[in-house]
Amino acid sequence: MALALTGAVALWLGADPAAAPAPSALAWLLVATVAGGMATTGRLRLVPALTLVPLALGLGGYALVRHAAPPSGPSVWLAVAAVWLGAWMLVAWLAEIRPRAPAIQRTLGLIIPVLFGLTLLWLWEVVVQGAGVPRVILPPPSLIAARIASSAPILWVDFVQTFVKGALSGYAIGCAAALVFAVLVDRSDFLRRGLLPVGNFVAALPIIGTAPIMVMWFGFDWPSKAAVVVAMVFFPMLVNTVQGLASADRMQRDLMHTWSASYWQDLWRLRLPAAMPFIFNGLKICSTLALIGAIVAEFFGSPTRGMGFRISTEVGRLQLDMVWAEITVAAIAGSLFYGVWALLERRVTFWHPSQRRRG
Amino acid sequence: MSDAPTTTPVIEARGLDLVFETADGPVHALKDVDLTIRKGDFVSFIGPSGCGKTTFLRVIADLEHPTGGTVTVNGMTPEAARKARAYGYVFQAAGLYPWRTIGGNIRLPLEIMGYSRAEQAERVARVLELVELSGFAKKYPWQLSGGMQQRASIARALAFDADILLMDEPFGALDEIVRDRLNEELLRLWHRTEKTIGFVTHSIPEAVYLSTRIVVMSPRPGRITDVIESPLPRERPLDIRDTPEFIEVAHRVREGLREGHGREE
Amino acid sequence: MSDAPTTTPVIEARGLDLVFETADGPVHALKDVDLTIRKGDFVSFIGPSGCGKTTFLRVIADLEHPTGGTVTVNGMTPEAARKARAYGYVFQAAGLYPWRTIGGNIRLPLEIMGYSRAEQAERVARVLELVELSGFAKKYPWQLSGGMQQRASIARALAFDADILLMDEPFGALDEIVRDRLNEELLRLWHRTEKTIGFVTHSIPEAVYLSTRIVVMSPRPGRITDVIESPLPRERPLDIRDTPEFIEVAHRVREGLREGHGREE
Amino acid sequence: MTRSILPVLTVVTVILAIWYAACIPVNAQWTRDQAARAGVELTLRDIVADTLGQQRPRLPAPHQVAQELWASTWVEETQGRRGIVNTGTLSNRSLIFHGWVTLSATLLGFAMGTAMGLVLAIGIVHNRAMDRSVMPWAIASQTIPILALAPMIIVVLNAVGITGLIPKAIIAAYLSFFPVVVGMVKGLRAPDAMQLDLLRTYNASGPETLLKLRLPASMPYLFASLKIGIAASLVGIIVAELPTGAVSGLGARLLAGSYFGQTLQIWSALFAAAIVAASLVGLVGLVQRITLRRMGMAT
Amino acid sequence: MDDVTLQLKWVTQAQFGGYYVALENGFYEEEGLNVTIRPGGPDIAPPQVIAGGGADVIVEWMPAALAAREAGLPLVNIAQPFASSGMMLTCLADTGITGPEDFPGRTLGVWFFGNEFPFLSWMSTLGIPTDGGDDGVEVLRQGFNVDPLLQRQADCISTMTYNEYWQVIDAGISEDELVTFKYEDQGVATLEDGLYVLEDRLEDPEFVDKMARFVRASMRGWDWALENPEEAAMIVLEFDDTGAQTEQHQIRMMREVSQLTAGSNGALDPDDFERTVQTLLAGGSDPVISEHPGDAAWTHAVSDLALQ
Ligand SMILES: Nc1ncnc2c1ncn2[C@@H]1O[C@H](COP(=O)(O)OP(=O)(O)OP(=O)(O)O)[C@@H](O)[C@H]1O
Ligand SMILES: Nc1ncnc2c1ncn2[C@@H]1O[C@H](COP(=O)(O)OP(=O)(O)OP(=O)(O)O)[C@@H](O)[C@H]1O
Ligand SMILES: Cc1ncc(C[n+]2csc(CCO)c2C)c(N)n1
Ligand SMILES: [Mg+2]
Ligand SMILES: [Mg+2]
Repeated sequence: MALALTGAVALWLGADPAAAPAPSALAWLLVATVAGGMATTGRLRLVPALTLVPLALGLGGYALVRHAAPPSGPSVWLAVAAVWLGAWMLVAWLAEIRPRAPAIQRTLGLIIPVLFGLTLLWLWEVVVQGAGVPRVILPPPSLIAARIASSAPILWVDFVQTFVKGALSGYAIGCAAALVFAVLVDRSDFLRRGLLPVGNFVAALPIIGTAPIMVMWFGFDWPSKAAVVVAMVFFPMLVNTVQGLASADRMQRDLMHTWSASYWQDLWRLRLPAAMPFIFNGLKICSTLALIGAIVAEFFGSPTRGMGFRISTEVGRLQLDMVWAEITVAAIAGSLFYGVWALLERRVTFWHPSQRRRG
Repeated sequence: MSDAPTTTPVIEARGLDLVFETADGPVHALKDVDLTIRKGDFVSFIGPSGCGKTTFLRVIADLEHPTGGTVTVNGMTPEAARKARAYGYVFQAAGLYPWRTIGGNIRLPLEIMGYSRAEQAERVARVLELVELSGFAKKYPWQLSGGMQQRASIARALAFDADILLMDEPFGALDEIVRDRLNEELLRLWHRTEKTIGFVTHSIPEAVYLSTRIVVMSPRPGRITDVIESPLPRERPLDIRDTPEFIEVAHRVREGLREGHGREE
Repeated sequence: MSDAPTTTPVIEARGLDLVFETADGPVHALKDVDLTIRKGDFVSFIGPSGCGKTTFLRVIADLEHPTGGTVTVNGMTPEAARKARAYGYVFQAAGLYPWRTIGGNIRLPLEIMGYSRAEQAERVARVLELVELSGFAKKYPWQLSGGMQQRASIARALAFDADILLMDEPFGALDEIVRDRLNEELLRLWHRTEKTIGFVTHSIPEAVYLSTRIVVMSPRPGRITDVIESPLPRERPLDIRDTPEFIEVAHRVREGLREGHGREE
Repeated sequence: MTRSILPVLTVVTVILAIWYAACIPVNAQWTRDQAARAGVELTLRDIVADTLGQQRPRLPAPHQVAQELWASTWVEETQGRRGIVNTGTLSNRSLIFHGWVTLSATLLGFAMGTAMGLVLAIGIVHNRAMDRSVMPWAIASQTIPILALAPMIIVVLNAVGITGLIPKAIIAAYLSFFPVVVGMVKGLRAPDAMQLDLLRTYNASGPETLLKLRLPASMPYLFASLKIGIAASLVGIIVAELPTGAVSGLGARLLAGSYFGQTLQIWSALFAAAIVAASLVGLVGLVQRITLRRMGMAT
Repeated sequence: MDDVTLQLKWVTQAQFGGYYVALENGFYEEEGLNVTIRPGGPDIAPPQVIAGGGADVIVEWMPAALAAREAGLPLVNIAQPFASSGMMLTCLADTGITGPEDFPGRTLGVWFFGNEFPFLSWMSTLGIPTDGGDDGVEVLRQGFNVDPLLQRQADCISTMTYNEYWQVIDAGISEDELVTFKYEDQGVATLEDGLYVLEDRLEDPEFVDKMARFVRASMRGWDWALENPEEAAMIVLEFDDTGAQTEQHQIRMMREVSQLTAGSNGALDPDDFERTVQTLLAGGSDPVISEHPGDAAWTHAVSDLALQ
């Protein structure tokens, strides 16, 4: 299917008269298409994949350089498409390798997303340079990297202010509160019927509206940001936990019933463990929400440091490279934070089918 | 045993009725069930599938609420009895918690009932031994074969001291040898502890070999068609199964079963 | 049957080995298993729980990959055979999809294999009849008793025409009467269709009654200890179970089993 | 349903009581300052009365919010100069108008986000290459503060000629696709080994496995995700309504209130947004109940 | 009819009364222009909008426009309807602040997003560090309203003479309870609300002509607004889609804005430009712009044509 699709695209491009001046790129696109089709549709075809991947990559790159002189035109885009396809093939091929050694497995798990990301970055660089996008709209990655290197101390101060103080504390409080609230709600039918709709309602207050109020109540510094984060993570955590606490199956619950387990025993030994996959879902979703919340909250008033402060200030100053430098830091911090939870999840819910089959 | 009747009724059902409401009409799972189980009885339930054996056990265990009639357990309501932890229950499917090892699963009721650490360890080891799973305490349920899981769930119900034991086809997935061995073990346990046992099985020899009374049920609506008092002595070596009394009782049970099936068609 | 050997090997295992890696060390589930099953054979597997019966069936079905040795099914790899939809499989637990009615569960393989609407309906009705669940097509799995669920899962495997039938303790949760009836039905089906059947059971009489060959296995590591060719004729009325040949074979199987258990201790 | 009324009323009453009680100390500072400026002595009773009726309270009293909500919906539409009664179109001063603008964009964004989340989740579960490469970047994408990008996205889209609902909806989709991906990846992987093995024995194709096993088995996860997704979509829309020129929608209304320190306007817009969000979540819950009942999974 | 899109710096309010008046009264139409006015908001950077092709002409403050020029976006001032600055710092009198010498150790609210340049220049001319500390000021990134002052979270906040100052008054604080520092009075005023376009587009005479007509009509609008502040305010109100503005506030704002536009015929005064540049260059170690932008940053080509 992938083959047919890419083939059709290639044919369509070929039929386009604009593509005529770039026969070489078109040819390589076709090569890449065929190879890509083979790598993705068939079983693992080691030899063709191994030889064709670097071929497509190299020649696609060559075609690009040759046609780079007029910085746009269909040939460049064709070459870009070819390189993209080649890179994707490589990723697909790497993903099919299932080495037994866990160390190699782990490095592969790292290499693949990095490779994919590098391709994305490369595409970004080429598109921004090739299409002449103004720097004040979207700077190329190379400029952003330079800015990160030159502004490290500022980035660090902002990171501490926003992530460590604002996001982390709000995340901890919000998730803990949602957990407790979910358990409370689960505990009594009266509370469930009464609190859950009200809780849903209150928690559905959009963060954007709460931010100025939080600034009014908790001041300009990080506590108001933490409060916004609390409001932001509460609802996803609550929904997931409530769902999770109800997820134990009939027989599992009946068993506890026959032992006449007390409420707390039932909670600790059945409901919470059974809810763990859901709770981790919530924790993971909230880990990214917390960072967004802390950053956005700074748009509504802040001291003169923090990632949100810097982003909005530098947008106004048209220093987009600094904006993206902050975004990069945010993305890395957020991904690491998420990764920690994903790791913990694997430890805690090893028994869940979604974790088990990949062992 | 039957010639020295103990008089305390442990479980007493009177005119029990249970109707499940389903999307396409009501299902009469139990109809007008009367039964008295006395202390120390070993009662087997046998009958075609879907005749309400599981449902009856669940009613006794307070997992299902009858729509008519009454049940008492130890003179209390099933709920009170459950709260007093009057029984252990072995479900028809193993129902182990996937996040706990086999040892952890067996320890679970002990933790809940507040046994000491040392006692827990000691009991877990003992019942694992009993069901021949000694080496498997640290494995997770999904790493065990079907029969091993079932044995683990039996061990879990035996780990604590309940006066009443309700077992729903506990030996269904076991081979004859293990089954015989566990039958003997169960009889020994029953002797020693004077427990009252409710036991669902599909095996006629097993029912006859184990029970002081055999309750034959028939489906649609689920009801009791025969209650057979066993004339066998309390001491039962395995070869009692070749005696004429045994064969006679087995025959009666088979007839009862066949009748239940006959009516169905 | 055994006196008129068909020569096509349908399933052929040579030096099969399977080791599970678990957190606390490897488990040798199958060791050096050699077995040839010919077309039209009815082969029963019997052995203590945990001896690798399920694992062996799963290897044949391409659900588990051996760590050593080879298997062929219809002369192909298990994978190719699976892709050719060569077999129906009845799992040890019913494994019905909870969101589908009984009818819907049985229809599932038919949908996947592209049977027409009319054909689907016709087949579902027929197999439900066969397992005596005709009135239950619209019920959900959790509204059925354990035995009924198991029968539904048997019906599911019988609904489509596979040459090979792999059944893992299909009748474990059924009472003797239904079991006898289904045993007869299975034999009739086998006669009529010349299917090749691999059948795991814990009941010695059942194994002897049904099979042309009985494979006795023993655990830790799981291996074949005995393969018994049945001298019984292909036509088998129920009362064949009282003939001396039958009792003789049953005895041999029991001995084999006991040995397997003995070694364990 | 009816069984819920009493508990909800109780909880609401308690909250209202706490809220009223909180208004007094929170707003009292201002009352005292004002009195000091005017040089008058205040009794406790005056203070209480004043704190519950200020023009720009730090914390408005519940009845003030209710009045404002009423005034900016029913009263505005029926009696206002621009109301629907007088002009035949919704008044741009009424929360009904702004609520509708936000709601329609939210639904569009939610639909886009859910579709994208589903497609990604399916790709991740079925394709190892996607599992390995896309997931980390989907995560990273969520750590990008969208508010910083929103103006750029809108500027760029406007330049390409895409205006109206779609730019907002794209931002909403960006926020709402992630909960769907995370939940559905787990949900699609929830079927146990035996359920999967069964389909393997039938040699079911990928799409068949998806349709007949993975999707049905993932329903509980799907609905948890959808609830979060739709709430996130609303947040996304409100965020996006700031840089679209802040002309209409509850987000614009909130912000406008906030430029001018109109606490009451903020709170009423906030409540309107919460009402929209809660009803959307409630709607998903309703669909969930119906679906699960249809699937025989509700007891 | 020629299409023109104008991107405002802030939300619809009397600050931009002239443009709305010109639109409502058909002045643009009379010049053969089909004008679309896009309101701004807290996160809209007009230079970014114009760079992305979302507008033909923008309303921007000169410091921000010059900074954008340094960042690589060649903006050119084509007209300057605002002759003087409306920026000031408003402090509560009871904090004891009487002059700039009292600032050290205080908390001041400042608008960022490109609007912080005048403040930073002022502080560096005063020699006061802005990164906290005992001898410096603590700077808050002020939000959209005057709450920080009312809630006493800041000792002083940034206000515009025509807008936020009156919000403070409306909140119930009397004028004698406030101390104000106008940037004009402090000698650090910078030019506000000018009209800017991209440099390369001025090479096209047709575009210059279009802009000339635009500026002419806009100035007509401003003149009309000067004479009819109440009607002008009502026109602005009519264009406010959020329905958040009040009549009283807009009328008052129109009056205050008139004082700032008075004295401008639309053409940029080169002396004011020079003064603004010098103020910005004066910014100590971290000046807003690092070098003089030169006269390419403004042109009289358009306003001359408009004023013929
Ligand atoms: N996924 C697994 N991981 C680890 N060990 C396993 C796994 N599956 C099975 N085993 C082990 O392999 C051995 C054989 O298991 P198998 O399920 O084949 O037994 P069986 O003969 O079917 O037993 P039963 O009659 O109880 O079903 C057992 O010791 C079991 O613990
Ligand atoms: N939750 C339920 N909802 C609706 N019907 C039910 C439910 N549980 C059981 N039933 C019905 O009640 C009847 C009795 O079921 P029960 O499980 O007691 O049978 P059983 O005697 O244990 O059978 P088996 O030997 O097969 O386990 C069956 O017809 C079954 O379909
Ligand atoms: C976030 C943000 N804060 C302040 C301003 C400054 N500002 C420039 S024009 C104007 C209108 C005055 O009433 C104001 C307040 C801004 N642009 N963005
Ligand atoms: Mg049952
Ligand atoms: Mg097995």
